[in-house]
Amino acid sequence: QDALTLQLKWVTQSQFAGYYVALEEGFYEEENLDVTIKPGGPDIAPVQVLMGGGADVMVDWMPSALAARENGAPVVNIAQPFKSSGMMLTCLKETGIETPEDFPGKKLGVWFFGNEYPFLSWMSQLEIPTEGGEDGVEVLKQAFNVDPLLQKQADCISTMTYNEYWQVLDAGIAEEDLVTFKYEDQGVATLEDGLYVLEEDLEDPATVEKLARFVRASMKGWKWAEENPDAAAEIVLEYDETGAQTEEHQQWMMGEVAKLTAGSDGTLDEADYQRTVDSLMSGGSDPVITKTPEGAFSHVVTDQAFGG
Amino acid sequence: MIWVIGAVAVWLGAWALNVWLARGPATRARALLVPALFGLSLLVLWEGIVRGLGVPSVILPAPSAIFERIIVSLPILWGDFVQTFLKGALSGYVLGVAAGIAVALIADASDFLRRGVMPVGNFMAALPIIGIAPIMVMWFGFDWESKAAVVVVMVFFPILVNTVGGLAATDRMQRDLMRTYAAGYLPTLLKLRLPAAMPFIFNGLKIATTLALIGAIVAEFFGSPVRGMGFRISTEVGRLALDMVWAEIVVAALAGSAFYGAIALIETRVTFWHPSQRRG
Amino acid sequence: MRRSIPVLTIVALILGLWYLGAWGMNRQWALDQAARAEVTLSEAEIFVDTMSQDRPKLPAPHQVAVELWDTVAMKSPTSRRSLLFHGWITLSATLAGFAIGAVAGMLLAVGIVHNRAMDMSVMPWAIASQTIPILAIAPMIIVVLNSVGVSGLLPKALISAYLSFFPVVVGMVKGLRAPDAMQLDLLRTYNASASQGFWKLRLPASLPYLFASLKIAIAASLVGAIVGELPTGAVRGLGARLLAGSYYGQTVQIWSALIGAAVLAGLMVGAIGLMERQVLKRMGMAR
Amino acid sequence: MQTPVIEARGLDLTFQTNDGPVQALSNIDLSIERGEFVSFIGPSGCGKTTFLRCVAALETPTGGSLTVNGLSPEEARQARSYGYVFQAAGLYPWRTIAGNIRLPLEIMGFPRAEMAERVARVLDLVELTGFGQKFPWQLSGGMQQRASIARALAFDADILLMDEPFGALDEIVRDHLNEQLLALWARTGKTIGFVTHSIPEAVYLSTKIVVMSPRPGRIADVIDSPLPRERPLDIRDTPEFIAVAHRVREGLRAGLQGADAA
Amino acid sequence: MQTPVIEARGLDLTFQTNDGPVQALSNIDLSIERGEFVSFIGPSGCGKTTFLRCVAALETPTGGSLTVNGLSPEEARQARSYGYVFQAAGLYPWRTIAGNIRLPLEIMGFPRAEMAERVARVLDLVELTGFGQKFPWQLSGGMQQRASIARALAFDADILLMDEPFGALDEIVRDHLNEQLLALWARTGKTIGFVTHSIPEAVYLSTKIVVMSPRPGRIADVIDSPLPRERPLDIRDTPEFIAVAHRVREGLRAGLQGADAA
Ligand SMILES: Nc1ncnc2c1ncn2[C@@H]1O[C@H](COP(=O)(O)OP(=O)(O)OP(=O)(O)O)[C@@H](O)[C@H]1O
Ligand SMILES: Nc1ncnc2c1ncn2[C@@H]1O[C@H](COP(=O)(O)OP(=O)(O)OP(=O)(O)O)[C@@H](O)[C@H]1O
Ligand SMILES: Cc1ncc(C[n+]2csc(CCO)c2C)c(N)n1
Ligand SMILES: [Mg+2]
Ligand SMILES: [Mg+2]
Repeated sequence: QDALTLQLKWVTQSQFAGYYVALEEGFYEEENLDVTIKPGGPDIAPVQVLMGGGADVMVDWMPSALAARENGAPVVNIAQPFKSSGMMLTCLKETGIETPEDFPGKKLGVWFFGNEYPFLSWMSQLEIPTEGGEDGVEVLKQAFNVDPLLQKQADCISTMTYNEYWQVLDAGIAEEDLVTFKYEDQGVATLEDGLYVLEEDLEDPATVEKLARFVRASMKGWKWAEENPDAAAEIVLEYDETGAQTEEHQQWMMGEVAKLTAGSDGTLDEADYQRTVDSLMSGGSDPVITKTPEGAFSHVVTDQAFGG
Repeated sequence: MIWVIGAVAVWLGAWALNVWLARGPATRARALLVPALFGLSLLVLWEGIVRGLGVPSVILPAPSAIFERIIVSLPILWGDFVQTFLKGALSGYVLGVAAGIAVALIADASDFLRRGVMPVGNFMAALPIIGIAPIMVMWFGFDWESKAAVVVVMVFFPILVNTVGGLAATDRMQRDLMRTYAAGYLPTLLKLRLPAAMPFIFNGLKIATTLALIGAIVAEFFGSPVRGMGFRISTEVGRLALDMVWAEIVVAALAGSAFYGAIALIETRVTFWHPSQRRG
Repeated sequence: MRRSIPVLTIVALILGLWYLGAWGMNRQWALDQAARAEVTLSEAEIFVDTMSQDRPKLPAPHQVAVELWDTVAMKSPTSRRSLLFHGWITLSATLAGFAIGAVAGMLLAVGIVHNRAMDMSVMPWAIASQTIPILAIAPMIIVVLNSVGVSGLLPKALISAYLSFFPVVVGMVKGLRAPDAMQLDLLRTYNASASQGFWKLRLPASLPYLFASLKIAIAASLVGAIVGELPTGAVRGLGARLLAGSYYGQTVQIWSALIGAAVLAGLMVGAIGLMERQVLKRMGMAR
Repeated sequence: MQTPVIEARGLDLTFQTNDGPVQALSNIDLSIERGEFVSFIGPSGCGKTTFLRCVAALETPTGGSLTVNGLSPEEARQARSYGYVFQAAGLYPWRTIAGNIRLPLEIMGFPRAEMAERVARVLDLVELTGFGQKFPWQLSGGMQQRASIARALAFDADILLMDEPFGALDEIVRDHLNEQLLALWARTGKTIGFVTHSIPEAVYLSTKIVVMSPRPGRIADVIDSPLPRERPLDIRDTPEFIAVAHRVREGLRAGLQGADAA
Repeated sequence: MQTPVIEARGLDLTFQTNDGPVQALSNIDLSIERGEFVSFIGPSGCGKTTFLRCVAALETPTGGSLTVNGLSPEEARQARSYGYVFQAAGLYPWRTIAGNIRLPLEIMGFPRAEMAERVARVLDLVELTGFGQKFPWQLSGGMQQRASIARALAFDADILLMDEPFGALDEIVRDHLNEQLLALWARTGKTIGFVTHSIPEAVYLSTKIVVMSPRPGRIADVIDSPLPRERPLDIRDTPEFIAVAHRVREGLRAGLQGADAA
């Protein structure tokens, strides 16, 4: 069996159900792979782990992967299980926000650690300064949870459709009391969870072949998860070593995640890629990336995997 | 490889020079030169290893790259320093030290309170910063006040333990003397026990300086405005701008060392009589 | 029994303040929710609500107690939902780290006291090392250690050692320098070697300082182990519990992990205190 | 008749140590009247210090009764009736010599100007003028001992308890301080308890000499001095003086033999 | 002629203190031959301790020359030539009395059995048998001082330096220890430097008496004793003894007046 380590972007949860399903249901084994899944967390930069040799493949969002590439980390997208973006900005209705024009003067919670790029490029497209002031927004570095909204420390916070949004609802705030702005709807969506490897790995045909088997098994896992969301959530729960996740939440999350993976067979859609790059480069005075990326994705793995 | 060998050679040479320098008379210049030399040789070693082994900059940037980053980012670094050190760490330090000494005095005043407070104080010791930081952010908001609150909790225990230990560090005759004067609690405290406790208290104060800084920085990982050393560090790690991360670390190390040095200087003034200060 | 009365009194006092705090801090949420539901609550209803919210700003003590009971007593200690399981993971890293840190700290202190070159060059850097925010570089340390094949307990223990060695160095240096001039002169007249001076004078004289430092160090070591758990994937241990609680706004879970950590620290600090009393008693220094 | 200043009846004190109890005082009966100068003399370890400490309420007797000015020692301590000179100097290292002498004055709330005046006076008394600004470790052993005497003299306690105050001093300074102490005593009418190992010193200074014997500490002899209160230094050559000294020496011998026999 | 064991030529020592320099020793010239018993006597603060410390290489002279056994004091220290009894007992509080006495033996690597034997012997010598297992603070002041003497005697150094070892002891123990010390000296031929404030003690013990005068510490007189080496206690009543004692007293007086005049 070939050993392979996958570094996740975040903790064990249904966001990564496909991989856990593939592991649990033996899809990796069928491809003669011995896969280790390393959960991530708020302090783990998957790119660093990849560069340090701690993993072979990572799950990352494209904006941070492209920024890392510009910073000298030669990471390449080899597959894109997530077709659409689940990111949104959630506001309390009582703050009076109805459209993005209402943002100036408000406090917005944003995730940093490489996840701020979609927000920054959205704001620069809206031409709203993020340094505070009269017609700017005050940005808060939001930690892990939705407390700032519940405690009214922020007017809006970043949420994922499949995770934090559920937490807001679960806390007892009704959907009618909220206003949400999906990045997809605002036309600023960027590609989320994709699979990345180091450029040099693609030069070795044996490695490419191994990766192809991995992507094939992973996508099989994803499709299985889409079809059996409750069972997939159970599997995820089993792999959660913290013992802190709840069944209810994971099942809900699986349902939402399935909406995002739907429509992807794992192959990166170049149009989506282009849209992401354009969005990131259009950042006015302070774009996220300054040069058009070269060789930031490759189809060799998916081509081999799906016989393209 | 040549880089690595060269760097190791430079480092060993500097160490030998230091050994020689330290044998000479203890002048102020030497006291500054020796650590500087040691540090410089460490930097050379670092640069050599990074270059020699081709360590990618997203893992560990070279000192030269960090230095460049510091030069071009001075205004940002200064703003972060004000936010984290001056506002968060210092105010928390002052409050935490005051609280630690106050509780130590309370615990000391009666046996009943000491037995009750000390175990509770021991509890406080281990409230891990990762646990309290999110709570403090929830209670005191995103700005520096929540960082100061974290710092208060962090410095409290070292001060408490050392003050309580120090207040007990008088010898029998010294205490008996006070008893023959029928000195009340307060005079005994002010004229005997606090002075005798000073070497211990300064121990705590010194340990607390570095804790305060770490506390203020790490607390920013759990929610902050978009400035501050901790904010910058966590954000730039995510962006893989490791040179900026290290630039902030350099600022933190400089500020922390200066802070520690200032406390140590006050210590030599206050506890000049202690044997550890009397002999060089 | 007589000894526990003061502790119980103080604990009762704290619990009282805690309930008061829970009532004060959770009020706003109760009122907000009522306003959203367009009902008005009596003070009594508000009070009941503040004591039983799902995501309180400050959970009431009994909520934490129930959670502790559920996760400590009601789960098998090998279950991942048992706090004992996570506590044990953290404890083992803490003890390993404390052992490394304390030994390293003592060795460094000995070097600093006996070697002027070490004193002058290492001490300032030992101080500087502590101003590096460990949480920031912990992931890098873990990544680097992982890439050279070190994983499991050791990386966490190293981070915890990094935090715990410093208090030991500071306290021990002070203690090793505490003997007064006459005590040192006596040894000079015997032409005692440096090592004899260490074992027979400096070490015994330093013990009161050392023990004060060890108490701080073991607490720091626990914090270090918990910090170290985050970048190792935060899958097990009290740190992972804390973080998981944070992700999902489970304040009750955070607080029970916090209490768990505090109890652990209290026990360890208490154990060192016990050792201190034994040692000082045998040395005729206990009062 | 006035009540005794210090009155001990059947006083006992046993220390508990790691290898068994040590009886330091056994069945001590003693009355000291106001204005007396009482010397305690006896072999090393016989309990002189322990008795003084009991009087000053620094040690709690395990048996018998002890009153000071009709009060318990503890109450007398609270009333600041004692000046105590310890067997070792025990100066606070963080205070200068003047600062150490000022310590009891500060605690008892003397006015600032008077403090300075008193410090200067007692420094002069013990011949340490000019050393006020030095720290204890910069003084010789005898100078430290003198500083601690000055500290006890700085405030005017009714009862002075002095534990071998002149042990570390040379004959000349010692003669000088003996004279000074006698003058002070005559002038102020203080009651003084004084531990010494010097038989001539005990005879020269005291109105009453308590000879103690060791293991366990007992009183071997109490000698009321027949010497006049007015005592020039050369009184030490008179036959009365020599007779008293002889009796003290005999008492010490007898005490020792008794202990050995026991 | 053999070379002197201790030879000082024009020795000077000035301490730098927070309020100016203090000259502790000034122009000291002194030779001490092997096997001599030299007493130092002089008023408190005249530099006796300081001189002894210079000999033991605990203080570095600021001028003049000093040799010990023809070596520098530092070299002699490294050869473990000294036993030193400090003015204060200076026992380590964490060691029992026996443990304190064992300390130099441990450091010098004596075999275990011999250690126990030596400890028992010197404890007996200073009459502390039975107190070996006590901690220092459980002993009286005089007993602590005796323990520190025992500690210095436990190993056989060529040169014994004793700084007021008997200051805190009563006459009887003192007489006993004086005799013991003389016997030890006669038996071993050690060279002994001995600081005391007692003129009779100095005369009784010494072959040479150094009288010092204060501020700055100078030698006022050096008296070679005409007394025989064999000295029963009652030698103290002979006219020779009284004559020497008289000369010492005169030397002390003269030194003090000289200092006052200066
Ligand atoms: N470490 C020091 N720093 C400054 N001055 C000192 C120090 N040690 C001693 N002196 C001064 O040196 C002088 C001589 O001191 P020394 O201890 O030698 O006197 P001594 O003859 O032993 O007196 P005593 O009989 O009282 O012990 C004194 O004036 C003292 O104040
Ligand atoms: N704290 C203590 N614990 C135990 N034993 C003690 C303590 N203090 C004194 N002793 C013992 O009590 C006895 C009397 O001691 P004390 O100090 O009163 O003697 P002293 O007459 O003052 O002797 P010296 O003239 O040597 O000072 C001694 O045997 C001593 O060992
Ligand atoms: C400190 C912090 N940084 C980034 C994210 C964003 N993030 C990374 S993966 C993921 C999906 C999980 O819900 C999200 C939201 C966060 N939540 N907290
Ligand atoms: Mg005594
Ligand atoms: Mg002296």
